[in-house]
Amino acid sequence: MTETLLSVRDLRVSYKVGASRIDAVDGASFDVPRGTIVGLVGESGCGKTTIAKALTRVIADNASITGGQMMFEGRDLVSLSERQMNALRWREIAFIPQSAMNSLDPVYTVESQLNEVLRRRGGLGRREARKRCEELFELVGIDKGRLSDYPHQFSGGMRQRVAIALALALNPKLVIADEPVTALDVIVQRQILDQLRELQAALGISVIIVTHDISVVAYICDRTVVMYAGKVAEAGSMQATLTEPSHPYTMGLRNAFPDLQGAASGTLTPIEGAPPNLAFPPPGCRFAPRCPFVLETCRQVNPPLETVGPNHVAACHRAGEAVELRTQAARVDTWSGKVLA
Amino acid sequence: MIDQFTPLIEINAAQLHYRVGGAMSALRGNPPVVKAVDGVSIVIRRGESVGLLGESGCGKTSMGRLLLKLEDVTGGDILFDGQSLSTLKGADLKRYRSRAQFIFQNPFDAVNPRFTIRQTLSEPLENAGIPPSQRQDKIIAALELVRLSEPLQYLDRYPHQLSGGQLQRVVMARALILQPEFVVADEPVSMLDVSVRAGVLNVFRDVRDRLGLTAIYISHDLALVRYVCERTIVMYLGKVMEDGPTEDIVHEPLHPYAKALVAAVPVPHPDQSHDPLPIGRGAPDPRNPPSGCVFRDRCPYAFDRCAVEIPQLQQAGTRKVACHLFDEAN
Amino acid sequence: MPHLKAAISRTLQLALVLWAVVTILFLMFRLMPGNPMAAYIDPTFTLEQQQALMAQFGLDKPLWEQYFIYIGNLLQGELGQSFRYREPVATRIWALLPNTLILTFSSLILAYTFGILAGAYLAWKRGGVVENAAIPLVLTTRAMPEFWLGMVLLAIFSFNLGWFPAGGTRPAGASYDSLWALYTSREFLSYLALPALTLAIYSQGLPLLLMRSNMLDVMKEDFVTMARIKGLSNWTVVVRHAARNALLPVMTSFAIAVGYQLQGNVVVESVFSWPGLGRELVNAVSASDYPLAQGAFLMIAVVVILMNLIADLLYALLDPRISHA
Amino acid sequence: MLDATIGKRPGFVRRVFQSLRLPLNDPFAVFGLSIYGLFVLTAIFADQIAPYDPTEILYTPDYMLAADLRPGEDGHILGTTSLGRDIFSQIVHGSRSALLIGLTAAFMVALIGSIVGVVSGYFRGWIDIVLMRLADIAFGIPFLPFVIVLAAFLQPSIWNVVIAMALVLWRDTARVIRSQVLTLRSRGYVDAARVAGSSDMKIILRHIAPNILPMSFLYGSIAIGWAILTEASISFLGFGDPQSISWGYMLQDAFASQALAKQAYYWFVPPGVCIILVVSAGFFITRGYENILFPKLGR
Repeated sequence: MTETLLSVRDLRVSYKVGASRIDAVDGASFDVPRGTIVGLVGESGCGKTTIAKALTRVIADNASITGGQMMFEGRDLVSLSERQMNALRWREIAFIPQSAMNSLDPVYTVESQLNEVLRRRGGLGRREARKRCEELFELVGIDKGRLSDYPHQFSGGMRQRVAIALALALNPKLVIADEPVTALDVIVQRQILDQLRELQAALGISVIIVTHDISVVAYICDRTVVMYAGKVAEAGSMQATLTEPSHPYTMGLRNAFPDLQGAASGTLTPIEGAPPNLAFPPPGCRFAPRCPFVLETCRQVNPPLETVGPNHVAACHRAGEAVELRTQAARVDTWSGKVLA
Repeated sequence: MIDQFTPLIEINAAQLHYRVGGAMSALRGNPPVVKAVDGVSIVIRRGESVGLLGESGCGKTSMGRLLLKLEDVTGGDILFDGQSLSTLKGADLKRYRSRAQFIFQNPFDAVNPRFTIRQTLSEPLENAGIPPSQRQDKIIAALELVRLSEPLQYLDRYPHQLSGGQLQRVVMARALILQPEFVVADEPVSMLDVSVRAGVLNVFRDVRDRLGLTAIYISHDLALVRYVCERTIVMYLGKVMEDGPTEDIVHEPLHPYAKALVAAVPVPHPDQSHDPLPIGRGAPDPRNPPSGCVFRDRCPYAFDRCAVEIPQLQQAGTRKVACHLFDEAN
Repeated sequence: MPHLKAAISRTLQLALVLWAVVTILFLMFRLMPGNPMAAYIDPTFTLEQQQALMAQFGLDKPLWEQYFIYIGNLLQGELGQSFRYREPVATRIWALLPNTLILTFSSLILAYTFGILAGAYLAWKRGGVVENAAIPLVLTTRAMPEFWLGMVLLAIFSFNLGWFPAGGTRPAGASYDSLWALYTSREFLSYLALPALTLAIYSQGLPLLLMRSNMLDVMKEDFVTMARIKGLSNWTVVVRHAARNALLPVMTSFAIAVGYQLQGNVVVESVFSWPGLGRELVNAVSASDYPLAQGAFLMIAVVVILMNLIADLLYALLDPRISHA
Repeated sequence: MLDATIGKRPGFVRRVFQSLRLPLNDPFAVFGLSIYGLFVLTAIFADQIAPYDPTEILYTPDYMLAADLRPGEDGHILGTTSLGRDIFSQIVHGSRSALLIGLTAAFMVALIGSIVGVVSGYFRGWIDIVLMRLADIAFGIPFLPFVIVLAAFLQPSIWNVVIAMALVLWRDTARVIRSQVLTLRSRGYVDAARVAGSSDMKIILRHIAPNILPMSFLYGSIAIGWAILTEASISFLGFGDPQSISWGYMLQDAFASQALAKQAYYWFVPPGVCIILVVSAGFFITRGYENILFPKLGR
């Protein structure tokens, strides 16, 4: 039942900045099972968006995939020729961008942009394409009379629906959504997430949602991949990672969010410090400088991803003590700057 | 001492209407107008913390700019300590500038990138006539207030050498350096990374309590507002929809819009309701708001009266609500 | 129809500008040193002619009254009498305008066709050797005095190689039934070639640089990245998306360029003895033929302002963000 | 003062220089700046460099008019004109009027344009409307015809070009600077300065001007080119200053003296090349600036 659609192993993506090389993604591994929504969560600069782009192999001019595999239905996307990769783009892997405003061409109508994909990439005839356009608009709940409108004539939420329609046009197996609701107001945000979930379940596709917001993950995802400074810190089912986190970073993130359902008088706890500069990453665990549970080995040896539960992995030397650390992490003074032994 | 219950700020039917389009469109008559703030009345007591909550385009940021006299009202009036802001000039304006301060949304935009932290923090001191010899001490004190450890090391750095969290603390230090009575914070953590947000919020809360500040916290996020404010004002398309104690609004919102807003707030828990929101699809269009109640086109409870009559803010229990559903109650 | 309103308001604005320019012109010619009547009356005119003109332009009246008479005359297309040609200025100018326009448009169409293609190509192949050589070259052509370029081309292709005639629009003594017959004759092309080429070489830099930098900007836009993620062909990405968007401002710059070119024509027409408005202006000023100079100046200004308006309207028309607001 | 801190403050000149942000790492810009340097030196030391008075009518050793000599003949590096004047000396002296016109016109254009742009963009409202309508009018005036008409009414002088540029060409600079100021004005730190109690004047001097200065300089260097080209055109058309030797005057002289038919390339090519060098130097510097000011345009 949990057949794997995509399996990323030791993925490494590097940017050339001046003379130096920055590994924005430094050996990331995770799986996307068929028919699930996977949340790729982390702060800015953790490499989550780079992974999303790398999966389409359309990356910045100064970036390159320098290692690892991306096994998609038995094919390694890293080693496919550009021609083979292009054949696969959008037909099997589609993309929903953060800002639909900037990602729709302003000078063409929405229908013309849907048509472009349907006819040039899907091989549909004029009449079939028209029918499919109407179908897609119905699917995402926009009046088909608006097909002939230009992108700027839609509101932010509507544009995001157009972007979803566009992504679903060729019935892809995997849809990558890069911060799909970040630019939207809470109400529209919720409506778009509902729609995504509904369509995903109805069509049985897999979705990767890239986000900085744990709430989005909690609302919609089946699985979570937590990233920190170019590496996967923890990955597992959404339930497990959020209720029983095994990496101190995940534990810290949970404390840092205000919670409308929680008690009123709670105090939020920040994680002191800032993520490391990836041009000069610390030698051991990348979270070590901010971790309240740091050990001497943490500063020297990079912890590998290890199984901590069913389908649940974490990259922490003290993952075995997770139960104890979780209780400590819930206390405010644990994080108050003084790093404990 | 000062009576804690005297209002510090009285906003009386404040309006901020923008003309869109060039000067020529004004000559043609009936120019298109955006009502960023449209008849807002709020009274804020000394020492109160008020959250201005709403989606983009609801007028919350414009409200903040009016309060800081970065814009002038196009109608109505705002009184600060009994004095009208629109007629403030010269020395009075200067005094006001040291009493009311602003914390900006994007710290990287709020400081001049060519200025060192010292230069940035000196500017308000200079304008207040603090002699150069006393400035460094005040700067250090302000930086300590916002809990930047070892403040000396930051003085001669440039903004790009600081992280977002550190810079936002500098922005807060600048706002606090003249010991104001009143602070408006416009989404001060929305540009920051999740792991450092809590730190900035905590500093804000602590400093406010310690200095006894009157504070307005502008945000689209009810969870954040709840963390810092005891009172919340929900705005929609330039108008106040609901105004009352934050906990009451969180637990039992009255206005249909507030209901939808509360239901939509994301929570970081696996177990949560996935019920559809009690609101229609679509988005507010500030240029073409509906007649009557501006929310009626998305409101599931709208009835005939909503289209013809603009609902006025009226008392409903602990709160004030602008909705015809509560008309009978009075 | 909000854009119709905007178009009307812009038209009114520019009508106001035209009025201001007309007023400036009036003041310049009336307040110049010397006899204020010299603007309209040549001492060699017969006494009757002089009196007729005095009456027509109200030259014996106070300045403000003269101003209204002047505006009234303008509105009727009355520009006065040329000293040299002894014929109405308007007639003379209408006769010269086609020559100037055909030179301007032929050179600009040449320049824009080349500039747009070359600019798009340079943006596509950015960072290469071609670009490093081409950009300084293009900047150099922008730095050339147009008339000097014309001189060099004349010296080489006309005086040395003898491929093209040295000036004018037609062989000596040749006559044509109509302007149309002239413009479609083969000889005309050989007369047009050098001046048009001169102006085209100078003008191609603007569309080229504009197209290139717009393309480079657009190529960084999200929708271009998205087009790649969609697996569209490179050609589709570059032409259908990048070039189409980059072209917008270049097209509107064409109208502005017509206005600029008209000013540049003043010198180039002189080098090639091209009987156009610019050369006429120079000759009129040299010969103190003030009515003619005034008329030629006004005509050029009208075209410049008209082209500014067309540029604005074109932009609104071509950009769906404005036309479908 | 511009600087908020006491203690170590760099000299005013140095600070202005720094805020110009000269593009010294762009090879084109450095090339442009060196041409400017060479050009200025030539203008200053013209009397020392030029072997003859540029207006002196020269004679060969056998007392013949030294007319139409080819380059190298009788020691004339670039030959002589039909009137027997030394072309090289004219080229050298031509740099003087070019420098004079270029710098003064550029200064006027940059100054007027910047002030109008800053005032218009910062204060907005009716003053903005008035100034921008004035700019519209300036855009409606055909520049070169305007200079010609002006030159016809005023005494022939090289200042006509400067006056005309000051009257008309500020428009481009003003518009660009205005839109730049509008952007700057919406930056948070300008609001922050207002909230901190800074006066408009202080905000303009401290927060706006340093960001505008490179832009003014950029438009100034474009204006240098425009001024030299305009002066050349005007002189070529015969409306120039007959007293001063300029490159445009030389070209007119050559054109009127049948230099084209005589195939005297040594006569009319060098002045053109000089103009191109100086004007393109401005463009190259501009390009270097654009990479600094608008990094998005970069390759």
